[in-house]
Amino acid sequence: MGYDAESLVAAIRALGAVIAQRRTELTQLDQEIGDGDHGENLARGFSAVLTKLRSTEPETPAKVMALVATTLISTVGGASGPLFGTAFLRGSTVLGGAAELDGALVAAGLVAARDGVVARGKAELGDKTMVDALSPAADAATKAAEAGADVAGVLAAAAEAAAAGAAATAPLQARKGRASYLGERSIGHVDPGAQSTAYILESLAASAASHATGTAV
Amino acid sequence: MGYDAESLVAAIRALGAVIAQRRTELTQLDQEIGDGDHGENLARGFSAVLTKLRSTEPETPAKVMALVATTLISTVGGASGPLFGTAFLRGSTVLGGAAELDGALVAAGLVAARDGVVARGKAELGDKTMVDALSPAADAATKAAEAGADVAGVLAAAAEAAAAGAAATAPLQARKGRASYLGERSIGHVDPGAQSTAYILESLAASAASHATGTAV
Amino acid sequence: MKKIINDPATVVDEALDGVAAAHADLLTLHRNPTYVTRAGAPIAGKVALVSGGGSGHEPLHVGYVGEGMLDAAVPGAVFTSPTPDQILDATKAVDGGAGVLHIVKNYTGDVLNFEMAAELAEAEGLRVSAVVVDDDVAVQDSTWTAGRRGVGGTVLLEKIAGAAAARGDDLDAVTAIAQRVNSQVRSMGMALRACTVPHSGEPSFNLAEDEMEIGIGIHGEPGRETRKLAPADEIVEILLSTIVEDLPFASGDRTLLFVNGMGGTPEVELYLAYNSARKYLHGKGIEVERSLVGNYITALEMQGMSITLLKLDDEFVELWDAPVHTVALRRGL
Amino acid sequence: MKKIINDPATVVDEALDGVAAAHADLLTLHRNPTYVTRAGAPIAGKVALVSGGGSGHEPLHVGYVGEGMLDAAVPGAVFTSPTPDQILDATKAVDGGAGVLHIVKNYTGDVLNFEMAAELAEAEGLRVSAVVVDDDVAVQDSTWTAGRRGVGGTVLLEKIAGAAAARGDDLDAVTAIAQRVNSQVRSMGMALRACTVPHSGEPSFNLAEDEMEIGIGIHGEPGRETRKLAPADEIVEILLSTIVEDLPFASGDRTLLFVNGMGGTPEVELYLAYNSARKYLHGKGIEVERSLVGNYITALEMQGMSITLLKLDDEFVELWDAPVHTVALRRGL
Ligand SMILES: Nc1ncnc2c1ncn2[C@@H]1O[C@H](COP(=O)(O)OP(=O)(O)O)[C@@H](O)[C@H]1O
Ligand SMILES: Nc1ncnc2c1ncn2[C@@H]1O[C@H](COP(=O)(O)OP(=O)(O)O)[C@@H](O)[C@H]1O
Ligand SMILES: [Mg+2]
Ligand SMILES: [Mg+2]
Ligand SMILES: [Mg+2]
Ligand SMILES: [Mg+2]
Repeated sequence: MGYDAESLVAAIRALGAVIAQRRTELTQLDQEIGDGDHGENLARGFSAVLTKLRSTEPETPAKVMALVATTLISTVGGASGPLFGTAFLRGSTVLGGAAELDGALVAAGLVAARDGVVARGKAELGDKTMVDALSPAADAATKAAEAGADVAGVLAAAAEAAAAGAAATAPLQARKGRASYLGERSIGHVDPGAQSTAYILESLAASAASHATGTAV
Repeated sequence: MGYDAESLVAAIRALGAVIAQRRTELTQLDQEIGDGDHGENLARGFSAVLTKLRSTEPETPAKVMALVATTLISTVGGASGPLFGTAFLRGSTVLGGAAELDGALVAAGLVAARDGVVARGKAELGDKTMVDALSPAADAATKAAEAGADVAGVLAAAAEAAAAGAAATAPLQARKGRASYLGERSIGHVDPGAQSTAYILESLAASAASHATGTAV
Repeated sequence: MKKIINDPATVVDEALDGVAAAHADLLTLHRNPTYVTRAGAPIAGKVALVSGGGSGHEPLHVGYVGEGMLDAAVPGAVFTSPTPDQILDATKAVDGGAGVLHIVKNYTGDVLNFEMAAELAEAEGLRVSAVVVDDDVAVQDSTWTAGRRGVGGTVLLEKIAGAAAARGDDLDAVTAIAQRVNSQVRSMGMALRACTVPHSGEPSFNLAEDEMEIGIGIHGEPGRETRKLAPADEIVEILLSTIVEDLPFASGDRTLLFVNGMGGTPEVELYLAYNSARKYLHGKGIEVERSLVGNYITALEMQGMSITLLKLDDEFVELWDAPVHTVALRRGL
Repeated sequence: MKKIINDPATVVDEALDGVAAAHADLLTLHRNPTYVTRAGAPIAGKVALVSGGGSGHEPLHVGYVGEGMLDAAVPGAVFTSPTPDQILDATKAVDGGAGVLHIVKNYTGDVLNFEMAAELAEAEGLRVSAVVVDDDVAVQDSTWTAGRRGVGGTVLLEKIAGAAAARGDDLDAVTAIAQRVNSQVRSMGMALRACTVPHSGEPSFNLAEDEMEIGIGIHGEPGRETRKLAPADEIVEILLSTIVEDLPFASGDRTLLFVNGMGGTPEVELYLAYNSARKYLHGKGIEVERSLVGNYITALEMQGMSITLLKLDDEFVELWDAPVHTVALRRGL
């Protein structure tokens, strides 16, 4: 069974549950070096996504991604709304009319997502933002796809790299986003957007893995 | 040596020191059932009295009392300013042109002070106000004077009665002043104005006693 | 104690210097004794309005000095009524020959000091009348007690009586309108957190994280009752039901709804409470025709609010809508 | 958490209902998506001003919607910027054919969401320009970082640019004036106590009883530095010396001095700080020609203040003094 729109919708539903679960944790991270709303913002956005998915059945993976993108853009606000929105939107564009995903498409989607976030937010690697999780994830995904990995394999590689990238933001001094106002006081805390990026990829990877093994998500 | 204007000025100076010392305690009493400024109010007033006494030498006890009265009225504010001011003013009137005080004059002064406070504030015995200290003090002073007591004796009797009266305000429910807003919650606290009245008479009594024995105040 | 001050003893004086400097076009600050008069005072032939009381309730009263409202305000120390000599001098400074109305909040200290000042002013030949505001339904009223406190209703009364004086009413008429406002207005307040008076340095009462104080005054006094913290709708109902039953307000009544912050309450909570109050009144058929929402009579940084309801008639509406130009209320000028 | 609310999720919506009900003569509240427009919008031929940002800064921005200031305000969730669809719809609703100026505080979220909205609006054929306010000297500026935050200067900019639009300036001219205000204004803030965001329920940072936070923003972010609490004069000097050196302001400069409360600071402290600030500036030969003191851009119930200094010229003074009629600022109307 291929990884089609229905599979992706199931994965997004599971992701929505993960975000709801991580809400408090992400908000606490944001309270340390931001304004304490990151978990709240994403939870609001993904709860709207779940609501929309109850009444719509997008036909292609690209349309699933576009639905997530526009919903996040119109409900999240803050810095992460336009950035995650852009990420899903660019990913959607890359997928085109494909009925099913494969490893190469997923990797290309992640690269486009990363490029979109960088273009919009102008953060570079090491600025202590979601880019520090998303960029290594896109690179690892590309490598895995080139080595012939399938959807689950590519997402697993991306998730692992994102988790490492997020963890590695702790010692950095922020140069973008609210945390940058703290100067040196931003050092020693994990960036909330990098952490949420890692959780998103972890959830998507887990869904793909159980899809591959036929386990219910 | 009789109890003349100079003796009274010395007593008022000592009283000023006592009030400064009791400031925090009186304010705390007022915080429990009032607005937490009684000690502050009296300290401000008596510090102004002490300042005035540095540049003026009133010739008669009545003029000493009048100086205290007008200074308190123009610097204390709150409920206690006009009330203590009225008390000293009425006391002053009773003393007339006398060069020296005696027991009977002191008692008459205290009665006039009590009547003035009651006329101005319209509180009755048991309303949990300074009247509950001042009224028994005036009665005890009258009794002592009738029994032939001197200034020190009359003031000692007044101070003792005032202290007992102040202590007896604790179980009462306030019907006048700010404490009345608390209704039943005013029960269990000593009234700050009754307590300060007791301290004032205690200080005046102590000064008179040391004056009588020739001890420096 | 967490305050932006230099010295507890000079807080009021320094703040008044600031007010005078920031609003030199509207106000003049007088010293020895301290009081504040409006630009152009005295206004010949106009009844003058003088109010005052302890400081710490800002913008009350200094913020209401100006065209269409007060002619003078007399600030005391924090939460302590001013002294008769201040009130007397303010009264003399603004008397324009048509007499002076003293607007006094019903606290023993305010009443006694204004009374003494009025006696002294009358002895000097001035005409002085007084209205004592006592709109706080949290306090049980009785002829045997100090009676109810003057709270939020004071702001509305100063505006309406000020407009009556501005349109040329004589002293008896202005006094009568002020008394009519007082008879038609009721208030009640609550707190989430007490304030700290600068010279004391300690919160004036203590509440647990899940408690609120119902029936507070504006001087940091504890209220009538400590309750478990409740949702806004429930808080509003506790306050408004007492207010509505007291006057009483009835279905069909026209009202001015005034939701007042105690100084440390964010606007978002005040407007939320206002919204809740409107709904409550709507449910009772009581019409909200005019509104005031914000920090207008405060208790330093106390967190909490009071609700005031004034029964309106055409004259009150006209006077409420009349032009006013003060630091804290401005309209049409 | 001590708040007068019903449910953290509905705080902003309920408060907006209250604002709309209390000020129906001035404002219209739109839903799905949420934004607020001034009465009479769109005004044909007038450049329209749209601002917005997270809620919790009241009266900013909704309180500045009205004649002579903003045409629309777009409120987000508490401390969270609004979304592009809200901004887009507000922009379309108030465009009177002369173009729309977006006034954006420099926070990544605000900038990105306004950018997206502007792209969408331009795609629909509207003319949109933007000014990004970044007046907070507490933040080190650099092309490599997110740059400085927009804080108190925003209020002054909205008033002055609003007056320019009201007198008929075209989009380029209004934009240029807005940019000129931004280039001449500097701010810095401090806190005694943090605020609590309703959905979090916990104070956004913790300070000991003898500590203050210097260089805070308006979203409950911790500041640059925690210091021992100091007297008002010292606090004012810390803030003003940084501000004065930054522009720099020099002897002989004409200024507007704006002392702003963060929401939980009593007025008496704000005016005391204002007085202290005036003295400091006087000592440097800097003239205070206009003033604003009060809660104008807040962070919920945070205790603290910010100081903003704007260098004035004749045009700024004229535009500052021009009539305005909004909930929070009113003059000459
Ligand atoms: N310029 C940027 N580029 C990429 N990511 C950014 C940028 N600015 C902020 N972020 C990300 O956004 C996260 C914060 O998101 P969120 O808290 O939802 O928004 P806000 O900061 O507006 O409150 C940060 O942790 C960071 O990862
Ligand atoms: N009507 C009254 N008659 C007599 N004494 C009164 C009356 N009202 C108040 N008091 C006294 O005044 C005291 C409070 O004084 P103070 O705290 O200085 O003034 P305020 O209550 O205005 O803050 C009370 O403790 C009480 O003894
Ligand atoms: Mg955030
Ligand atoms: Mg007291
Ligand atoms: Mg007092
Ligand atoms: Mg945010």
